[in-house]
Amino acid sequence: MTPVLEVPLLDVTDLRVTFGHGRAAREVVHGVSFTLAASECVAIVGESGSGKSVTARSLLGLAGIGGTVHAGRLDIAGEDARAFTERRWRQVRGGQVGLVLQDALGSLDPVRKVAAEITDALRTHRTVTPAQRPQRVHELLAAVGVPDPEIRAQQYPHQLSGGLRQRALIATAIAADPAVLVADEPTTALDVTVQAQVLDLLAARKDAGMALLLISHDLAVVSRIADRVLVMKDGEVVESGPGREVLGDPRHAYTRRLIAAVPSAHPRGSRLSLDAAPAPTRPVLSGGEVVLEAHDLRKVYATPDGGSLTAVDGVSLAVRAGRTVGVVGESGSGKTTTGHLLFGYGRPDGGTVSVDGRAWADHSPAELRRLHQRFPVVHQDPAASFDPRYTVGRTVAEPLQVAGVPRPERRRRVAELLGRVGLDPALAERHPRQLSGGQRQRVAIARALALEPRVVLCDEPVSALDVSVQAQILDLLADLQATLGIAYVFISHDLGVVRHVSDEVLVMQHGRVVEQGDVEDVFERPQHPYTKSLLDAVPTLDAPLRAAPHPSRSA
Amino acid sequence: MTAVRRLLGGLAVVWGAVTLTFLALHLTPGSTVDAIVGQSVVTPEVRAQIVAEYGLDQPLWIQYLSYLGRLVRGDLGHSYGQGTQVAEAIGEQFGSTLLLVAVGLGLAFGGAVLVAAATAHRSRWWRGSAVGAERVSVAVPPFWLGILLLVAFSFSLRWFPAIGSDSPRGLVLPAVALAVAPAAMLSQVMRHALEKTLEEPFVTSARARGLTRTAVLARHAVRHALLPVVTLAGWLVAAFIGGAIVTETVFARQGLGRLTVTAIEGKDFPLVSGLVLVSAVAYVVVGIGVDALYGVLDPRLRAST
Amino acid sequence: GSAPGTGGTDAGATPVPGGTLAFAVNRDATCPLDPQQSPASLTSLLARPVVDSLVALGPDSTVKPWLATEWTVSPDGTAYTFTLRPDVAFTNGEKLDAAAVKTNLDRIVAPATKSQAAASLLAAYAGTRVIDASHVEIDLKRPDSTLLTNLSTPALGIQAPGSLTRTPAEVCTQIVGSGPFTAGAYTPAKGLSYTKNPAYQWGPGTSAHTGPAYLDGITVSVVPEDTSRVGALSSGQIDVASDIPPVNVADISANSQLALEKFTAPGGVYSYFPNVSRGPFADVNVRKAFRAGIDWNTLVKQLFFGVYDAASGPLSPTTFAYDKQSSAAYAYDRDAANRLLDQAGWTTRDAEGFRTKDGTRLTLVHPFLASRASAANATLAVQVQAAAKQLGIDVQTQNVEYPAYLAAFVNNQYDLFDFSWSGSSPSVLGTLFGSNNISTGGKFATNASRLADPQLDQALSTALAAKDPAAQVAAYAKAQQAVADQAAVFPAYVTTVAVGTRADVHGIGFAPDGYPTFYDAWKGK
Amino acid sequence: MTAPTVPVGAPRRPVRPALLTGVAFLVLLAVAVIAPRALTSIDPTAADPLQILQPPGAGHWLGTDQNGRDVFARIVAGARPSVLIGIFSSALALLAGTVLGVLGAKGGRVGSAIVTRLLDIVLAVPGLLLVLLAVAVLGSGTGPAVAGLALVTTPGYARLVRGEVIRLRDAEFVRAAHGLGWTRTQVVLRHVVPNAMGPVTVLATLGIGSTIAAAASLSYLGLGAQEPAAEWGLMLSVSTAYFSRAWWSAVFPGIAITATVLAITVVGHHLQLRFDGRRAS
Ligand SMILES: Nc1ncnc2c1ncn2[C@@H]1O[C@H](COP(=O)(O)OP(=O)(O)OP(=O)(O)O)[C@@H](O)[C@H]1O
Ligand SMILES: Nc1ncnc2c1ncn2[C@@H]1O[C@H](COP(=O)(O)OP(=O)(O)OP(=O)(O)O)[C@@H](O)[C@H]1O
Ligand SMILES: [Mg+2]
Ligand SMILES: [Mg+2]
Repeated sequence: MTPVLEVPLLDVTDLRVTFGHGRAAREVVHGVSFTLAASECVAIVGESGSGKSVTARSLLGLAGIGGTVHAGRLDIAGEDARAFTERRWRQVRGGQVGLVLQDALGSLDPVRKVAAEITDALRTHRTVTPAQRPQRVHELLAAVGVPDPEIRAQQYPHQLSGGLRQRALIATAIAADPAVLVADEPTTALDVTVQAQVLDLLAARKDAGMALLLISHDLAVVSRIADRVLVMKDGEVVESGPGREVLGDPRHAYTRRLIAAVPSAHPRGSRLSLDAAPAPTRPVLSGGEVVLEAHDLRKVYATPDGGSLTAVDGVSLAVRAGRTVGVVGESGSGKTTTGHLLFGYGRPDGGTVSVDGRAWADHSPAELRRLHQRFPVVHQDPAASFDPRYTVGRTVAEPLQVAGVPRPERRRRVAELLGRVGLDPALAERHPRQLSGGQRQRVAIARALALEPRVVLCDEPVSALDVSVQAQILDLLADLQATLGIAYVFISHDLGVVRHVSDEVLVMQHGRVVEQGDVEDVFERPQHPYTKSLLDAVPTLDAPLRAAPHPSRSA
Repeated sequence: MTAVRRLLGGLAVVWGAVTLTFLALHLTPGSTVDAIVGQSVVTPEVRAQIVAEYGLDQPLWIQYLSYLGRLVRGDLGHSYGQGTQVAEAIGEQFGSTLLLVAVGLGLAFGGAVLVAAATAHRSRWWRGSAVGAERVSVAVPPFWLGILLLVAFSFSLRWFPAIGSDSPRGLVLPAVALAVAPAAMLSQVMRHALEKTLEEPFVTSARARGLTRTAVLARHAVRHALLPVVTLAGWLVAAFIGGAIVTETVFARQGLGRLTVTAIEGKDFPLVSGLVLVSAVAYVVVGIGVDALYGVLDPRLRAST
Repeated sequence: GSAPGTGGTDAGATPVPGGTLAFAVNRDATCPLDPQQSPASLTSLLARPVVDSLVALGPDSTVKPWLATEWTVSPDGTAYTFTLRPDVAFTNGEKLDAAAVKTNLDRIVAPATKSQAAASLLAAYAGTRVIDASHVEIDLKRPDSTLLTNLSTPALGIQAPGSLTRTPAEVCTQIVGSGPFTAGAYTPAKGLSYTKNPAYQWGPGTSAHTGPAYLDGITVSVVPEDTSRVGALSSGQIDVASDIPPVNVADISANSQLALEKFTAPGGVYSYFPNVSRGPFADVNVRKAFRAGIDWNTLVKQLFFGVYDAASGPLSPTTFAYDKQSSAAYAYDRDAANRLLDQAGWTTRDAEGFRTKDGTRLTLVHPFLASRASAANATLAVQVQAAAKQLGIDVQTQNVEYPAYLAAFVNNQYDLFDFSWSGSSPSVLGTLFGSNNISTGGKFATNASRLADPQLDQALSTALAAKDPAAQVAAYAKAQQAVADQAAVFPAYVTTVAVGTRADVHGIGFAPDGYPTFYDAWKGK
Repeated sequence: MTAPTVPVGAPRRPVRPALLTGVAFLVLLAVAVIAPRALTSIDPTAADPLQILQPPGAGHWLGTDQNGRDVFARIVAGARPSVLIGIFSSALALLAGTVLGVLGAKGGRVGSAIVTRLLDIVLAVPGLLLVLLAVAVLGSGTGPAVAGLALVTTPGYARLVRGEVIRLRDAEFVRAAHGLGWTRTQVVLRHVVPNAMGPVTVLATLGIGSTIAAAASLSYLGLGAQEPAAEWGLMLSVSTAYFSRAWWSAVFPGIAITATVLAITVVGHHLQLRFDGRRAS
């Protein structure tokens, strides 16, 4: 461990960040303190908006436009950063502290080559002579695990995959060999397999002596490499300590809630939100009749360059009343397309889908419209699925209006539906944009419930939400299924979530189903190598408890 | 492949503009010979010659085809108002307008870049005054601005000559009058793009590498801010050619703009058609140039990966 | 008539040779340089430095020698014999001889030339006879006392015969003559430049000096905007500006660095013409009412800032044979005007205060060519409309474009028309009021009032045939009286040419037609 | 203790006083258009040779012009033609643009290609030249000016409408509306059209301003309104000849045009901000 006498690379006490001036001033970070030494990894976790990114950026003097930073102590490598001039800050940035920004995909200039971005850092800090720069760029890219660095260096960001882009970004941050690397959500937006590789890379840098400040909202990610963890909520650190202790034995209620909310840690049917009422017992409907059935579905899209892309290829499945079918797979694997075909939006290029034994295609348009009302969709981004001009009440009432429910009756039903999804009926007067993400998703669910749905298509319904909110929504969906007997087709790229909610699961890759079956069978005894690799890559919370150097799936 | 498509598209636009003026010529009330002759006085023999040359006794579609045929051969017709070939009349005035438009474009562009870069993300007061000035600049009628400039800087202060197309000094006021409104538009667009770019994560990322504000502006932001401007290039060129009509009149400069006014007043249709054709070609050429420029500015838009 | 030599300030100072004069005109012309083709007065102006004429017309309407040293007229007035100067050379090297004169005159009347004005000056032309190299005889179909005057204009000037073999369009932009200057090519909307002809020794008898011109050259630019032209003059960018608007005259006069040359052109004045052939103006009382009911005098004084003189007859007072007696008919008398209108039966008024008769409003259609009108004439049109409204007359000013304007005139679709017609002799009376000059069958002719008065026609032909000036004066006086009796014109102001110059420019002259000449001009230091 | 802070940027908010002034001016303008007599009782066409070029003063607020007419009365009277030309040509362009835009978005490949080319052709000819062409074909006057200006501004609307319709066609909430069981027409009427009209209305507002300025240019070139009409562009065109003697007659109408366009711009941009704010969820 760190020798006691050595000066920490970062020493922060009572860091406060305020945005705006005068009456508009708002403090968003209220007194954060921590230290960071070489070869150490400190992680900051917390829900969205808790001030993690602002804290991180403040360490480079880049709190944000309109931000003011106060601190009892802000030492960088023993120097008081509060007295730094802008000039001195520029030396710190990249030179002493490297920053990997939260939005990996947007953090490289799309119009400049990768090499140019790395060279910027080399030039600014005069790390190597101009002649040596190309060589150094290649070395850096190789060091972060980019294959064919010579080729990649001359490419533009859009020509790289998400994982490569994240690596290139890390290369720009470590180009001038800073002692500290601040990595803000370096793995969000990456597929699980790539996520694991990037975490390995960071761990290797740490082992090589770099001090790492890791920021994430994902406890499982943090648990893999953090020595110490800070849990933030509303701009304050509510708990901190060695990772193992904080995650293994959370003291603060908020931390406990965060941990409990991670779905993969919990078996199907259990509650995710701690403050929720106990689950109603779920009627066993495993033998429910088949409502939707797809056979050998195919969908081909024309690509702009004149070719074609088979988005869905030979998918067959059946949805039974009151049951949940989960669909997992990485981005672009055809999950959404499958869902849409199943629900009768768009015609398949091959195969059939039938509702109660009769194909979608055999229904007249009027019948289809009526039928669709019983098969509603809940999207990932509920706000986008609401008419921006509509209030919450009008949004929820719209299906009722289509069905010809008279106005007073509608108002009563809207209140009832909002109550059912746990929203105050008074919210009906508001606009969806005035609600939080979780509330909006509840509105979308309320709208889906309006006309006694039989199957609801949930397309990544919780992917944009914080774990704690995510937990509430998943619980709500489970409750509704138990009480109303609704079936779900549940699409997600998050294996934990799918495992938690599904009875049956489809694993998709490149438009094909690689594995399909009972959720426990698939997750416990994966047959297909792709499923195995997916499951292997999932970071799980219990990793630090077992002090495993690499992630492994718990039994 | 895309270049060929682009060229064909451009040809289609030129063809459309030509057809438009052909239709305009034939929709004009009164006889077509009158429209071709405009207000100049010609003998019956000349009229007969025009009828023969343009095939005015033929069905409309044959007239149209022969009109296209002449255009393809580079024959834009005879301007009875100017007493010369249309191509010649336009050629004589082309250089002067090109110079004015080029200088105006340069001024507008340079001014807009400076103003936008100096005011993007700066204090509310500073930025607010720039926005105010830009809005006023866009709202001021250009001909009135030209007159005010003339009265102030030429008649009263005598810094610049009141008339004449030849001296560089004589170019200053017309170019300024022509450039003010487009420059204000441009700088609004550019500042918006700059500010959006400066909020992009890659800018924070670049600053986190220790780059100065100027370096960030120069290496990252300006290029992004140029993209929407390039999109406006076609519009800009059209706006400048249109603006030249008024500016050349106000400043008594020779050029295509004044030729246009003369042609319209004299109902000199062959000349008007020629001018429409020239501006359509300019628009298309600029469009093709812009497409090429896009690729240079934004690698994402280049054909293949 | 047209030789340089009228006026010029500082006549006492000693001319300094050298220097180039920058001159700005206010308009373009379609055929800017060949007056044999083009009727535009700008063409006369631009051709005059290049083209000499057989004779020159003095300010007192006397005819002086120029290219012809002397001439005789046959007793029946149909043959004019000229003796040419022997030493005259065109700037392309050709010599002036009788054949050159014949070539020019024959070209003017040839239909292929499509002459729009020059040919009408030779309406009586029968042919030219070359007697020998230096003697030439012009034969007429009938006597024409205006021939010598006409021969003095650039329109009948003698161009180098060799240059006339080019196409008419080429001659339009570049001409060759024997004058004190040679002209470069003309660029539309831009202008042209002249250089001195150093060999020039045959200046007109009306000029202040002989020998080559003082100026090395002249550059002419086209600046239609009045403010720009005046601005360029006051900032010293140009030396001479044509057509100074009345509003700027006072400023220029008051400016010690500038000078103003004013010239009141003889001939017609700027007038409004009633169309006597149709509508309300068919009634002479209505015409008289319109004439008396508008205070033309005050209008002219106010609108033109005292720069122009109000006219009191169809001819300007400086014209030969101007008749002062008939001018009394043009006095302002509002009450008389109203009485006349009442007499004419326009007694009732409608809701807007206009007079009516049998339910129809007293309406006059006035086509107006706003795009070509000077600012001053545009204001006059507005004021005439407003003044007529006070009389209860609805003048409908119709702003039309040139083709429609011309069509309305030719096809007799107007009640009121305004223009000025310059011409140095009282024969403009015939041009403006002769019954042979009424547009018919779609052909343009200049009698805007469409007056066909036998007495007037008689007086005009008497004047044309008379050789004795006194007899001419008497006949023209009769004609002017007839015009006044018929109220065939509402004269507004005497066409006045105002040219602004820098104070160091001297010797600018005016041709009798009213444009500036530069042969005697020079720039001081 | 304050640590060094990052550059302070301006929070962007519409400047209220400017907006208020803009609205106030537009109200005044509306009065001038609807009831000019409420602002002045002087006849804008009353020419008086004895009152020529009087400087601003008690009798004539803003002085008189070269015909002795009251400049203020003429500016008030000039509001109507200017504003009406702006409104009519914008309305015409809006109509044509909407039709073309919807065709371009919904007309399939062929329709879309034709509309795009058509718009390109119109855009390829400088606006003023097009207006002049319209004037050359139809003759000068208000009608041709309106038609020409509408022709010039149509592509802007068409492109916007087309973009909006395409955006909305693919918008999640429009798909959701289909899923709710509305028919196609119902979806278009209830969701697509109302949502598309917002930005289009904003553009139309701004368009009125630029059209007023363009119409003034036309009059300046002598191809728009004609004497003795009180129209701003014409007033400027005629009065510049008298600048040296009477600056007021050449300055105030210019200020009127500038202020009108400015007020419309300020209010239009405010609408745009509000609209964008509403759209950004
Ligand atoms: N430039 C800024 N101006 C004003 N407020 C800001 C700015 N940047 C961040 N904030 C506010 O500061 C608070 C903390 O934001 P921060 O980005 O640090 O959250 P976070 O914990 O990183 O959340 P996430 O997990 O979503 O990234 C938020 O309420 C945010 O709105
Ligand atoms: N309308 C369309 N036109 C062309 N290609 C499409 C279309 N919709 C989807 N695709 C393509 O089909 C493939 C599958 O898309 P789909 O949206 O079903 O994936 P997904 O598994 O839902 O991905 P994600 O997790 O990113 O939502 C992708 O490559 C996508 O680009
Ligand atoms: Mg963050
Ligand atoms: Mg999807």
